[in-house]
Amino acid sequence: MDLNFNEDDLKFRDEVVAFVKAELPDGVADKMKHGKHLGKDDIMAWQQALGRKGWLVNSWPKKQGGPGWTATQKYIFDNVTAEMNAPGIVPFGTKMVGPVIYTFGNDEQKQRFLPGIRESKVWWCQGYSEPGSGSDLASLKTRAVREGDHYIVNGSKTWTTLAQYADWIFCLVRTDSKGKPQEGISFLLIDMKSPGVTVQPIIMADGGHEVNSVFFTDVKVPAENLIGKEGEGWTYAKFLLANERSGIAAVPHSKKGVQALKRIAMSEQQDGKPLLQDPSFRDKVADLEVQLQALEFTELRILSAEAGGGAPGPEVSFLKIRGSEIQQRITELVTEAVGYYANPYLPGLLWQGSNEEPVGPAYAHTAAPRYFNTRKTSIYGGSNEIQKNIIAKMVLGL
Amino acid sequence: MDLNFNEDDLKFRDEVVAFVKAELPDGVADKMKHGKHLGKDDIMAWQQALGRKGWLVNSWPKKQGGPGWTATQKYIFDNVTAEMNAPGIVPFGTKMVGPVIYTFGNDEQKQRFLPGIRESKVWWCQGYSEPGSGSDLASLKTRAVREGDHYIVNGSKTWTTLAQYADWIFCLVRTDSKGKPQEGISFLLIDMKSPGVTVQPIIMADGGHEVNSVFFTDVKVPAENLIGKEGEGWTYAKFLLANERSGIAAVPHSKKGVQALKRIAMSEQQDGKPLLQDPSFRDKVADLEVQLQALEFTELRILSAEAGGGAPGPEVSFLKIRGSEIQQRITELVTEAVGYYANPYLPGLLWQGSNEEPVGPAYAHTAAPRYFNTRKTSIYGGSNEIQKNIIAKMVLGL
Amino acid sequence: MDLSLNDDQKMLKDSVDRFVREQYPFETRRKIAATNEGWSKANWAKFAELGWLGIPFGEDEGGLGWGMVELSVVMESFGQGLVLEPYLATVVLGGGIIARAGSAAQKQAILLGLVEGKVQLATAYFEQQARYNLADVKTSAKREGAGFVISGQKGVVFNGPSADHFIVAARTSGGQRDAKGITLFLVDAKAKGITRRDYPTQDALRASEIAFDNVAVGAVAVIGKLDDGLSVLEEAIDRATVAICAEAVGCMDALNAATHEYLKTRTQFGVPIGKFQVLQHRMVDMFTAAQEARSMVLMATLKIDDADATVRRKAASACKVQIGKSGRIVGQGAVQLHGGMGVTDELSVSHYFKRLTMIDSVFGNQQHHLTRYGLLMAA
Amino acid sequence: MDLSLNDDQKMLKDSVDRFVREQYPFETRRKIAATNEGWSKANWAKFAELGWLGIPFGEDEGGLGWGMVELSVVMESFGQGLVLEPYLATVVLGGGIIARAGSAAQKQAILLGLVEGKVQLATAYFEQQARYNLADVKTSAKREGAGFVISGQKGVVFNGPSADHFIVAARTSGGQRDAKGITLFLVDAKAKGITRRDYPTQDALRASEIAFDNVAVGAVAVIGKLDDGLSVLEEAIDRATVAICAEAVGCMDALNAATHEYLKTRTQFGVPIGKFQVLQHRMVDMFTAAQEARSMVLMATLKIDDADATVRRKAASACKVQIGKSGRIVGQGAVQLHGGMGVTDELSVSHYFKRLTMIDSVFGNQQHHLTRYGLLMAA
Repeated sequence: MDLNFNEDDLKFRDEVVAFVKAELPDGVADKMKHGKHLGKDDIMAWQQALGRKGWLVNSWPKKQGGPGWTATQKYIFDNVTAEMNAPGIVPFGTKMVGPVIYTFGNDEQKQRFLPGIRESKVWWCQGYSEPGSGSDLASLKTRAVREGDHYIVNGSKTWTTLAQYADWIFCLVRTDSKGKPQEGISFLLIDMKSPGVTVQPIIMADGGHEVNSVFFTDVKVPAENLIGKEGEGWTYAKFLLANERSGIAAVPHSKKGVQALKRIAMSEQQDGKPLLQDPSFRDKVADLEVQLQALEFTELRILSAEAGGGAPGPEVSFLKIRGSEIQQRITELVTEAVGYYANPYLPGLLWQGSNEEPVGPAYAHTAAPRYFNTRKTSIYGGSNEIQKNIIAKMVLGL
Repeated sequence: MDLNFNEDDLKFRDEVVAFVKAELPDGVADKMKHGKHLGKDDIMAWQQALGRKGWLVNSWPKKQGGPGWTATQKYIFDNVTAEMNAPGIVPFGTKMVGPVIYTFGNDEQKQRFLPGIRESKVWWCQGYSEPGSGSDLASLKTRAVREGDHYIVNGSKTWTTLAQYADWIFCLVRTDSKGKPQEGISFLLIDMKSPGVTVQPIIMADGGHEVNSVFFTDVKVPAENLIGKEGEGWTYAKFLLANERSGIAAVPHSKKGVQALKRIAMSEQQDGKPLLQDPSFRDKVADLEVQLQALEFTELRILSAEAGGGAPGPEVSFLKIRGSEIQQRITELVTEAVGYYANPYLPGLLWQGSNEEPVGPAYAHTAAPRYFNTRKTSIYGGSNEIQKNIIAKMVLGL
Repeated sequence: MDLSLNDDQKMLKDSVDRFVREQYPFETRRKIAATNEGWSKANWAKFAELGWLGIPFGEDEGGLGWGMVELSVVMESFGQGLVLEPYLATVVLGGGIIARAGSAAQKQAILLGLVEGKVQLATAYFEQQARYNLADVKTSAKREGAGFVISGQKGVVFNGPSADHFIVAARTSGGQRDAKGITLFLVDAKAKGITRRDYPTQDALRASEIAFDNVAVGAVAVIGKLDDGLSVLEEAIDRATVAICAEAVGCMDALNAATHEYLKTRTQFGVPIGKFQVLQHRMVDMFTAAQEARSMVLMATLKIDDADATVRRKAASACKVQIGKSGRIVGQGAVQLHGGMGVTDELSVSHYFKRLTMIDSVFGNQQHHLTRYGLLMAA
Repeated sequence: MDLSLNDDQKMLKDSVDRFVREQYPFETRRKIAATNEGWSKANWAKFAELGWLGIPFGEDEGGLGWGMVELSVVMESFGQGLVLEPYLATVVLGGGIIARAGSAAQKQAILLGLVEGKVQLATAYFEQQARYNLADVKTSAKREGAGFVISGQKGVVFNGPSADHFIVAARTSGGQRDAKGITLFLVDAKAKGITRRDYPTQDALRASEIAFDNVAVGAVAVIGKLDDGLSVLEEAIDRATVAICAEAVGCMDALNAATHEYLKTRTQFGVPIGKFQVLQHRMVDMFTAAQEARSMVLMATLKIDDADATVRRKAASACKVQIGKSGRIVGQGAVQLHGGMGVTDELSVSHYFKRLTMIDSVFGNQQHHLTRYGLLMAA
């Protein structure tokens, strides 16, 4: 057993640091550092740089254009980039539809779609949830009816993250309504520019626009956009979910969050002393840091089990549970730390990147909106209740 | 709205204080104060004094020999007696079987059994749970077969509190195994001296003996000991449970517990200062005191709703839930407060009332045993999970 | 001991409940929030007409001579509807300070108009470095001739944009965090040397950052005794704390009702989600938390007038601790049980959640009051 | 980075697991607990024979020259079986102090015999007024001629009744809570002036209150440097903390296994109680808590030898915080899910719960280590 990096790992870390220094625009790093809203261009600039370096799809196998990193290298990359305020990689192409395409797609589909994902030239979004199908995803109703060499798609999807930027959407659609709900679901790729596709913003509690409703009215989709076999979509969706969970603990992201919390608690004053020196508040931050370390080492144990040939399996569901709880706790404590200055709501600063003066300390106005927004992390991607059901069933066999 | 006592209430309070001063043996008060084990005589001496005064069955209606107190008087009595270290009244006769007898029993049964309860001459215990029937009480299997003017009872009961002291036991028995499990249950009074009744101690985690298994082998029970109608026992049992819940919050008892906790935390030293001045520990005690106050005023609201004609109803289930959680938290914090001196186990001092010197501070050796023992409060009388099911069903209609 | 409302109080509760139910549906509230003032003058006139603005004031001040029980009744109903009108800032806090410590002249000048709905107040006590320590006051009031000149910065002054007068806590002697040496001043909002930055809050109220640059006031501007403003301010804020806690109870009941309804109507896996035991028990916890909050508001409402300041302080702090705790359980639970819908702007759920969150941050948060209670308890 | 056991470590784990499985069923453990010593000499001889007593000691001390990883492996398996033999007191803590700071003569005198199973140790550091502050030492060692005389009271000295030697922390200079001026002494348990009161603990171990009344020792009794005992003691206790945390992980796994089994076999309302979603989710929380505890023991095991004392201290404290938290979740949960049976002496469940509870109280409880971690974090 050994926690230290070997020489190659240390070399690799230097390479990552050098790359981020060279390729990450200062403006983007600065927005990340201050919790400001990122635009599409900010994200694309960084992801395309990663694409040129061959590091964007870093969880893909070598033969699909992945860098073939070890678990340790992946750990180093995720931590260094987060530490240096690089944006996280948008998962819809790289972690979700990409692996589905190279695993279940045909050669024509691979040649057509994978390069755009590897190079971040094409923005993908995910068409899973529907108004009536949240936790019970299999009950989805969006229909795709085969007509000749096309499908005609009707229905709607919801909670579609950043659909407003998307070129393509991968959808679970119902091609057959007989049998169990899981049967008769197919996995379809749809060009967002197709006639009949409309995107409607959903405004979140913090006033921001990151998710959408997507409506499909008689949308004509070429049959060659079907992945794998008709009616096998549920299998591909489960495969995708398993993939998605890697990194879902968001440990590097939360490490930055705890750093920021401590900075804020050092600058907030109480009776002339830093808030972080108040024993009650210090207890809470210390406890949070311990929670985060427990999550980090749980993730490391799972990774090393994987590397050692052991399958990770559904225990990773608790990486999702604890990861989301910790992200929520960080924002809750930042909100507690800023006290009265959690109240001012400054949408200009938050969303339009205006240059108006903040009210109170510069870090304060994002505290409450982030706290409100982060409540979503225990809901999306399978609510924490669903995750616990999964562990109870798959791990504990109850 | 007014929190203050009127003049009559103040007079009554003085009367209670004077009574306790006169009638509560010092030895008993002292054992209570130091959390020592009470013997049967200790309890009987106090309860018979209350009986002589007419205050023992203080929740009974006047016509059954109750004192006809107002809710405020009951509140005063409970708080003053607890404050002055009087033992709590054993509920099996006074709160459980007594009300069942005067509500559903015949005149002969009332004349026969109620005086012994009012005067605490007879010790009752409760025969409900069985090894296979815990939360699912209705699945009980102890059989009572009618033969002429007797029932022949076979089976076993468990968790029977203080059965080792009991003269009589009231039992739920199965007189009919057809139909729904709730049907065919009858409510039977059994003399513990009957041939075929055997009591076997159950030793608890703290090493103490307070509960038992009771076995019935061909026990002959006169038919006149049946309460109400055969097969109606479940109705009487539910009536009894509703009664039992009054006072289940144990607020006066917990007030004493919090007082003791604060005394201990003032005498425990950390870096030469009282532990209670450590902000982290002080936070925990303060939070506990707030929880207890919330429970007390919730109980008061329910009592005054009752007095105002509003029915208390199943919301009182959360008096049980919060009451038990608070009792458990008190013992947990006392154990935390005494630190290393939670470790010594001194059964002589704990159970045999020996005069050996305690190890460390005199209050320390009872801390952990009480913490272990108090875990039962969220299990017995319907586990807290069952209580939440009740609220979900009866109050929220889910 | 009697914990039930009397007939007048029941009538008051009915009328405020009816107003909220009939005049304050969520979409109306959304429209009011979007206006420039952020509250409705028409509603305020109605409050005056119904006598609600006069509840805590004596007859000779044009009020009804009622007290904390009635204020809690009003605030709880307002919480049910997320009412935006500045009742807390003007009637409870600002009006409360004038009523308790103001001179006859000040009462005449302010309260009569206030009760008629013509006067708005805001209390400028918070400063950035002070966190929740009311004694931490840098803003200074220096004698000049017969009067004073006030200079300093005040933050997050609720109802600042609409206020006709500010009540300003300023230091007339002593060091930055001394209890002694703080004086309260009644200052015309249009006085020379005052500059405001107005903004909306997370929960759609309005507040201001206010800079006082050598603002000259006369000796008559002093509220109560010179150098003795802290005790007046602290008591008024303890009362306002109970009032905002009562509002929070209304918010919690509304959230629980909405969540309860959602559990019964939202179906997944072919059944209402309220059939899932884990969600049932979470709802029970939310229900219990709201019950406890209600109990503590009752406790504090009945103890806030206690002659012993320690009883009053402990009551207000214990109540605020409970509201912080219960508000989190109910607010976070309601969002979680509503799933994705709970985090949207569309549903009222997120707005109640935001209000409960901000309530925790005002007048001292859960931790501040837990510490304050603990120090009084261990003393 | 490599987090897997090597082959030697796997073999060690297999052999300790086998011992616990085959030689330490619960009823055997109950019998051992009821003996006068409270542990089995036969088992101890077996530990010696299998080399387990020599794990942390160098070859020239008759040991295997292994480290914290191997100690954690042994302690975790011992936790699975609630092993009573004083491995922690003698090998990890007492032996650890001698191995790190002892003179060549002391190592000769103690460790060779210890590894052979002939020597038992107990470390007398705790005093009633000290709570968890290792620097709070009243017991004094005054120079007398070439040696010292030790006087004072030590409390809750684990393995005190069986120890051949005590390691005693005594003040040779400085004030009661000064870090400087504490010296460790190696004292013969039969030395004149020592009186013991022995007792069992809640979790069936044995401990003593020990009074030192002018106990005379030679200069050779000093362990390490005069006045510099605290750093040695603190580091040894940090290592012992990780070891006891590893034991706790074994306890938690055993409790979770028992509870898991009970959920599948106990039926109520016609189904295994494990079908109830609320109990499922509580079991998931217990399972998660045990996973986190295992992760933190791994973390601390790998950081405990770090050259930077701050890294070591934070690792030990973070680990103990997690074990306190997880132990409570798993212990209380196991009792609750077992219902009435969980609070009886008959089932092993209550005994694991008692051990986990006492583990929290030893070497500093969750709060002590949270504060210690926080101070290092905020420094």
